[in-house]
Amino acid sequence: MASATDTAELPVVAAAATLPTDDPHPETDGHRWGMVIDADKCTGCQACVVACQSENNLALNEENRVIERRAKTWIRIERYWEGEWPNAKARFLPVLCQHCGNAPCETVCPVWATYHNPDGLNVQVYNRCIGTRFCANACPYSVRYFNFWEPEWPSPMDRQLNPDVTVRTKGIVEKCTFCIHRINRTKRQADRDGRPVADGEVEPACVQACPTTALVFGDLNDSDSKVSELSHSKRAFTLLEPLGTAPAITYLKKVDPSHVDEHEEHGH
Amino acid sequence: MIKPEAVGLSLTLRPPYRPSTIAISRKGTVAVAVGLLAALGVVMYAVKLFSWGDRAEWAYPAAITLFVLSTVTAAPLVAFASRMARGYWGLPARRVVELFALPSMLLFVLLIPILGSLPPFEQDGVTRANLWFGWGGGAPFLTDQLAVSVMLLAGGALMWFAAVPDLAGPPSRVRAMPAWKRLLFLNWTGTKRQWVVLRTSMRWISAFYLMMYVFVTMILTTDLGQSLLPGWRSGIFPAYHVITSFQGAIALIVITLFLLRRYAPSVGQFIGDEQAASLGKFLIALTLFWFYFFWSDFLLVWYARLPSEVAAVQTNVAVTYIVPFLIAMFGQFLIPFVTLIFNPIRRKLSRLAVVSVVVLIGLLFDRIRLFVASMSSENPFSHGLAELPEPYYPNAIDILFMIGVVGMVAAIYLWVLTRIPTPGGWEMREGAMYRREQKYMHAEVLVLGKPD
Amino acid sequence: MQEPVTVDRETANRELLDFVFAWPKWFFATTGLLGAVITLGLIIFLLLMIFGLQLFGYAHPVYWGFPVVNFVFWIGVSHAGIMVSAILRLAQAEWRRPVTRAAEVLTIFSLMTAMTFPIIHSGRPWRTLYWEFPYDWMRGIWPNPRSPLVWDPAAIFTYLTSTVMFVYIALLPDLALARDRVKNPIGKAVYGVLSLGFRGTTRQWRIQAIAGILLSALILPIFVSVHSIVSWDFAVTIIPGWHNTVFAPYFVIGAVHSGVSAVVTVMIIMRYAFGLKNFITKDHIDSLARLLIIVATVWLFFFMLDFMFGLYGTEPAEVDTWQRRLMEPPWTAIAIIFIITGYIIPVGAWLFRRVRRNFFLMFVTTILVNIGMWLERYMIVIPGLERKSNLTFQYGDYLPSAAEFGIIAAQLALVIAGFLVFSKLLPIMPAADIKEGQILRDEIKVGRARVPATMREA
Amino acid sequence: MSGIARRRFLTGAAALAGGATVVACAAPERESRVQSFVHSPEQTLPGQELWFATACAHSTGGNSVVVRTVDGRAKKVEGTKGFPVNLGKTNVRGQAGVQSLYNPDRLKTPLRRRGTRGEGRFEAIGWPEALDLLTEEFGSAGNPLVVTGPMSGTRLRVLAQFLANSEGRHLVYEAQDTATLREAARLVFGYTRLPHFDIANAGAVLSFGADFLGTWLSPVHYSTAYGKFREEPKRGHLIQIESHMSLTGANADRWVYVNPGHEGALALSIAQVIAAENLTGDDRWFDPVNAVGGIDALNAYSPELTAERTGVAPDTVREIAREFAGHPPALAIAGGAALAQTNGLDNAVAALLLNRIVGGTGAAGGVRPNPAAPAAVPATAAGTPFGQWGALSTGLLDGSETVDAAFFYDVDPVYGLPASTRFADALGEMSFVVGMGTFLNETLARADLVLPATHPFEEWGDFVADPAPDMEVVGYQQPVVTSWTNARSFGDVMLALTSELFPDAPPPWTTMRDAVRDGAQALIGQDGFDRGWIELLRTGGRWLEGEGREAQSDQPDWHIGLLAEPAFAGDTTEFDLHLIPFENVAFGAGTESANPWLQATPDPLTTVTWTTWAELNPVTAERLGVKRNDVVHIDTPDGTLRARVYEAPVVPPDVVAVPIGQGREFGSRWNVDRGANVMQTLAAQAVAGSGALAWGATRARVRPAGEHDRLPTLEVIEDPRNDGEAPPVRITSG
Ligand code: SF4
Ligand code: SF4
Ligand code: SF4
Ligand code: SF4
Repeated sequence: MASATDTAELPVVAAAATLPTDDPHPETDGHRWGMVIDADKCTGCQACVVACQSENNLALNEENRVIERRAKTWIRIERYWEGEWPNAKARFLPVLCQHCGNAPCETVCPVWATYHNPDGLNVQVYNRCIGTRFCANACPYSVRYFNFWEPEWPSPMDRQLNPDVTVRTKGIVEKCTFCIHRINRTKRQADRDGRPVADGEVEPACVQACPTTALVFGDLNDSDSKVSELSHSKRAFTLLEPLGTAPAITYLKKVDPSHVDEHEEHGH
Repeated sequence: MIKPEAVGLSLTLRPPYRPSTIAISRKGTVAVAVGLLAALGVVMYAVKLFSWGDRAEWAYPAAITLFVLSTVTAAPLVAFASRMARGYWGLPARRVVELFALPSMLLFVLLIPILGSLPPFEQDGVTRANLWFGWGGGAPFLTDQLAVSVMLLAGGALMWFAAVPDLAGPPSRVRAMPAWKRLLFLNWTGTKRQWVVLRTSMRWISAFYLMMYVFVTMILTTDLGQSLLPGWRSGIFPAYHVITSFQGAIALIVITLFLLRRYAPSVGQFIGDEQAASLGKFLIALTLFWFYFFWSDFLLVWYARLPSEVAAVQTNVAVTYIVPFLIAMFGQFLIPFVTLIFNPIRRKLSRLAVVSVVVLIGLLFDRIRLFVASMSSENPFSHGLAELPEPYYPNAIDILFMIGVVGMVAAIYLWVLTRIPTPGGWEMREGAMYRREQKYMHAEVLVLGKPD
Repeated sequence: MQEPVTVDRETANRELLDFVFAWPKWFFATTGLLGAVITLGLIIFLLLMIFGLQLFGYAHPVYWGFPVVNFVFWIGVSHAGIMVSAILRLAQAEWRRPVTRAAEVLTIFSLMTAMTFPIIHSGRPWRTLYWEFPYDWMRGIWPNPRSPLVWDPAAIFTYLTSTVMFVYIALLPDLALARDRVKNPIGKAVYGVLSLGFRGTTRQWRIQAIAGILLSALILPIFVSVHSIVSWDFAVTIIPGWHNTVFAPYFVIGAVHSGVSAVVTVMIIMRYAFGLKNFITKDHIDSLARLLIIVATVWLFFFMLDFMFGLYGTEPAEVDTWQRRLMEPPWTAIAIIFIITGYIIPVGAWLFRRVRRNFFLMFVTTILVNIGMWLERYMIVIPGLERKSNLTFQYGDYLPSAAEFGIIAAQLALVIAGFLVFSKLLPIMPAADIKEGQILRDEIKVGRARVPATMREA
Repeated sequence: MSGIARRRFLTGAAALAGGATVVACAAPERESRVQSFVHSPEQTLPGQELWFATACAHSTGGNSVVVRTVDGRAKKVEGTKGFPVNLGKTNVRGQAGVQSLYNPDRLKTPLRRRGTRGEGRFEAIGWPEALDLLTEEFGSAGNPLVVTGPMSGTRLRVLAQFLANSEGRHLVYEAQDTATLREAARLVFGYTRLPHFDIANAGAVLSFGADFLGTWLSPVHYSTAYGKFREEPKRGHLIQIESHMSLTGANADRWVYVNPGHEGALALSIAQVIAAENLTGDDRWFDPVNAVGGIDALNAYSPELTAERTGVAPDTVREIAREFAGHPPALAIAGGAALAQTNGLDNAVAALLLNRIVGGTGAAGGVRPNPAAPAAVPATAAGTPFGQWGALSTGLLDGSETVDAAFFYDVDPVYGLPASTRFADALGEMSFVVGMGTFLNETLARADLVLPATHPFEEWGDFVADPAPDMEVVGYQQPVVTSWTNARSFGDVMLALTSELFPDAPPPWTTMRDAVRDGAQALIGQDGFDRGWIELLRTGGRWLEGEGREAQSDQPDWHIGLLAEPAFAGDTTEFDLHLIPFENVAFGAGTESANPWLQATPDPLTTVTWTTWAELNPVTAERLGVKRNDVVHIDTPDGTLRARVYEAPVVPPDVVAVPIGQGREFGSRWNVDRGANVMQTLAAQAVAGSGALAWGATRARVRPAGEHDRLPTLEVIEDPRNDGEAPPVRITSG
């Protein structure tokens, strides 16, 4: 049997683009925000993780919550082992909401608490959410987290809370927003100034923090933007591509020089 | 409180029933016509064999073969259902449908080149999806043919066993036979023990035939269907095929009964609108089932939007084969559903027969859209379709081949119909015994016995 | 051979209504016990309101657990009533008569119980009611019709409504009977109002009968849709082990399997608890068991389809899910147990006429079926979430919590209590229907043999 | 001004209404009280955010950050754009700064000891009382001792005022001392300051144990450099040689295990290959080799001859040499456990020598000299090597040395020095001990007087980046919020103490703010100082590219013959594994463990949070009969600790690796009684020639404790399919 694990490498299925169902990327005159994550640059340093916690008022992940697997991080660095000692390697893969154009989480929500906004974001309306967790199940990337507890910050830690971001109550689902509050703020400012939003002007907290610039954010509708350019790299791939979720995040593969030679000859 | 139509008042067995082979009006004309069609089938089969092409060449033959499986081979199951439910309506029809076991045997022949044209499970280290875990030891050709043979033999056995009490004649005649012939006639002298054994074994063989039928459907639809069209992996598909086969079988039976009533009065005298009422009920139920099974399949693929699955469905439903699909949908669902909800249509054999023809046309196109799409698909080894294929159209040989197959089926059926007494004598007599008309209070009532 | 019931009409009336007017001691003991368990459930529910779903065993990324399993289970059981009443009625199976009411009542209470699960298990139950049901005309914010969780309430409510109507129509003559027999004036008044002035005129009988038949036919699509939609709660997603096109009929037939088995269990209990030896006979359970053999086999076929076509696509996560279901503890054990108790033991046993006609064995085997069917649902719902995609870093496992067990016990108690209270207030046997059956029963003599027969209007 | 430049991400102060005044220099006051619009302090507009540039709360290299404040509360930390050290970036610890600022368990008020020392019982007192006590004790003390962490700039000048007057001593406690590296840089290049390792422009980086992406020297700087290093199309090649896979090792293109202590021998082997194969293409390797003993001496280190010691196959050494020399400019660096050996200095020298051999010094992509620090803002005082701490401890315990009054600021030697040093007991011999810090710790808990220190976001200061990023960089620190505690800054307390004790020779400044402004004045001159000062605060500091670099010595001051064999505590039969303690990105050396975000930050490789774990190779674990989540005892000749096992295929089979940073008795609710302190179990051995602690030179054995306790990991469960054959998701391209 074909190795069951190679799916990501099998021929890309192009049919998604011709589905007569919803167009994954509806034409908007506005923005289509996207991200590029360069696995060759990500060192796994976790700066993005804490930056997101800090920016987005994520509750403390106490020890027992980690053990219970109820800790929340809107972005996480997945670590995969490759090979055995002494050739074992660690691979880091930052995973956050992919803001799928064909989001499996959106269709299942009974109350429209999660939907696609005109800027191409998968947004979560906390007030609507009734906590069925159907979306969290349906998301193949497992990036949606449920609030098992009322969040608490022992005083005066609550002083750190970002006033631009809601504190989520218990019983609802939350996830990466692409720092939508930063996007909106920048858009408003650009509006006031009567100019378009410039490339690189919006920086989500994780992108801002990432010391190696492994994360790049921008407008995919702007063909001159850095994200547009990088997303056409020959190292580009999307996560779980065969599922046809049409993510707004493009990954760039890690370069492994020990493999390059054999493959480059075959014109990979 | 009970609707009189449901009881089958039209069935009257007053004239003492004697089993006999039937007489068909204008027998000669029919025989010539059918014989010519059958000959066409044989010739076309030979033509195809000699001009052996690639797998796609066998796409339309595969479609008609699965059409035969869904109608002719499925028909004897109705006899089984009728026995199980001890339904009185089925009595005169049982033999009529059991006889389809013989033309079913064509399946074996038809499948030889079709299965032979299939690609291997593994090629260049890549495996295509299959139900045989990539087993090279004879799958799919030998396994499928083996399963088909076993099923066909069971069907044949069933037909024969049911007919033996009628064929055997008086005990003295059987006792006088040579040994091999006695064995063939099960040494039938009609002892009580023999009756018990006969009934029990018929029950078991019927159940076995049903299971084999389901199994064969599953493997054939997968080997000739899903496993060839990349991305098509639908768990419900074998069940869909079985359900639509029942629909096809009922339609075929309705048409057969109608023709027999029209052209073979020896059978026709026992066939009334009682049969139509019951078969019509089944047909509309199965029509609804068509929608249920199709929708269960389509909805989930469309909703989940897995590109590989969607592409497969676009091929055989939404884009490439949309025309045959629409014909199938109208034929198998919309037209029968809209017409059969009306009692006057459902309860009249002639009208029901017209609807049944529509159903069979729909079924044929259904098989075409499904199996032509898969048999003609280019790369069964890929994980999903990279682009939607063009429709694969039949050529003249394909069309003549399909007509010829129908001819062969008809010819074999007619032949056996004139050899085995129809309807089945002993069951008809038994039915009459368990049935009595009497008065209760002010009403005429029917008392129906249901033996264990 | 069938054993004809030998009671006269008066005895039948008395025996069938006996429990409505009697107050046996065990009734109080049982209701007390059930009440205690239900109270426990209410306490857990209260705690859930306060502390939230942390009390349950969910953890990233497995966000559904026991409550959803039980939701599916009880919806499944609820398919008994309609299967037995509507389908057997349309198929004119005579033996259905004593069974129908019990099956329908089981349907109502298991449906109502099942409906509590989606509410209990949601993060903000109070909003669940608010957002899902009363449409928000003011702000034009509607539920999302694309979500199976919106299809669910629609289907289930329709099913519940029609089942209640179905039961009520069948109840009318019995209510009238109760009204005529009850001594207590309040009871008389209540039964009087409920029986809608049914006096047994020909016209009334005719309307009652036609309504029943019409409802039988109308309810069938609803019956099929309910569990199909429940199955789509899972199958519409792309979760491995969930996304399989066979789910709808697989769930429906599984529901019938567990539902009809539950009916047999309940009937046997009733036979002894309510003293209905004259009405629930070996013939009935024999017929039901034969029906069950077919249902169970079809169910097994669909399970095989689910399994085979799960592996068929060789999707890594899908293969992992099946590997987990069949090869990894504790799922191996669960898989083996559910196949054995859901099919092999019961169906193997039912092939023997002696088993089919033995109340004790039928009681045991049908209980086994429902153990198996519960485990089957558990195995359908959980492992796919534990092996959700190729991102193996997010593989997880699920361990139910004590609170979940508590809720589940309470809901089992709720179904039993509902059933018990119903039978205390209203006749659980359709007296009129049974008497009709007795009238229509006849015999045909063929030689020396006597064949049971029924009378049909000519 | 373009629209973008006017964004809120303006570093430093925001331009306020009318743009008339640009104010950035004072924290909003009374921020926790409800304000009326009329009485709002200048900078606080309700709901309006302000960004203040200041020093990073936890940085090791000297990073500048901007802190977003809203309504007088610190909300978010981001790197100061353009600041040359961290280039607008931060790491986990920088991001977590606000959470240590608002940690409810901070020291909030001065405390006087109630119980016996080390018991941790205190009573709260006021500052006047505390200052009185301080004056009294230090006034009568003969030779006061001041212990601080690495410190630079004005603080150092303020402290000097006190030390000069009181004839006191200043010891610098470094949790991970840089003495060996500094000494090696001096021997190889003749530099007195830490040089600049130009990773960004290097073609190949060969690192011996230096976890520069995680914890080594200036990780944020090096990470930004790494981002450029990996930029396509040039994409540098990274080789990491170490005995325990660090974060940097995990990102290397080639990762090579070396037997602990033999890094120097391996480096010489690589040098030998470069020379023998003339991999530089010319003879530039000749002079440096000649200077350290010549080619014959080097030939004794040919790959074949060292293979057994280093555990690296000769072919691998050759490949490394070719990859290294084949991607110019090539850069060799050394750090971490490679230097924490008894022969660590030799290892460091041998490794750095490679730079001279490939000629990679001074030029872009190589080792570059840094400028000397400006006099007005002195550079970091070098750390006191471990040897001296041991001597102090012994002296105090045997009575040969006395300390009348000691002032510990922001350090925790009791926690960080091996138990065998007996520093806790030695502390007991000091007559009066003052501890100052933001949290209680093992040292402060033994003090007689505990003073709450302001958080870096609450005080004035400046700092000199060390190592400097290829230029002179002075960073400025300003309060971004008013302290919510009753804390004071170290500088202010020192100034108060000095002027109180020595009224005759008072310090020239009364507050730290004055002192810092004074230093700035010297730096930027008097002209237009007010504008310049505001600019300094807005941009985070001042830097001058390419000025006043240190000169490089002509030849290395070392000889191949000096390379010593490593010595280990614990014999190989009884203690069969090397114990390798390591810092992880979150807890560091244990100074940040009070912070719940950092506690919850998964260790990148193991994804463990909140506790101490023992990393074992699966093969070793199987041999020991333990598996993941099993509790084990790790015995060394000098102690024992408990940890839970984490098996990872990247851990060398001869090694047990344990993270530093947990196992505290005193601190906050988030770090007390959690995990174990591996530093306490180490043998007291020093690096020959630098005196630093040889923390990588202890051997250990692992015993199952028979208990089982689930590790808090982000990784959900062990991946059943991740058998090393085919990763489930292809992240790597070929
Ligand atoms: S990644 Fe998950 S949560 Fe995000 S849009 Fe896609 S399906 Fe939804
Ligand atoms: S958890 Fe909230 S967002 Fe998710 S499906 Fe349920 S209601 Fe919608
Ligand atoms: S984009 Fe914003 S919300 Fe999403 S992970 Fe990054 S910081 Fe968090
Ligand atoms: S901050 Fe950047 S380098 Fe660090 S883990 Fe996140 S993505 Fe990777």
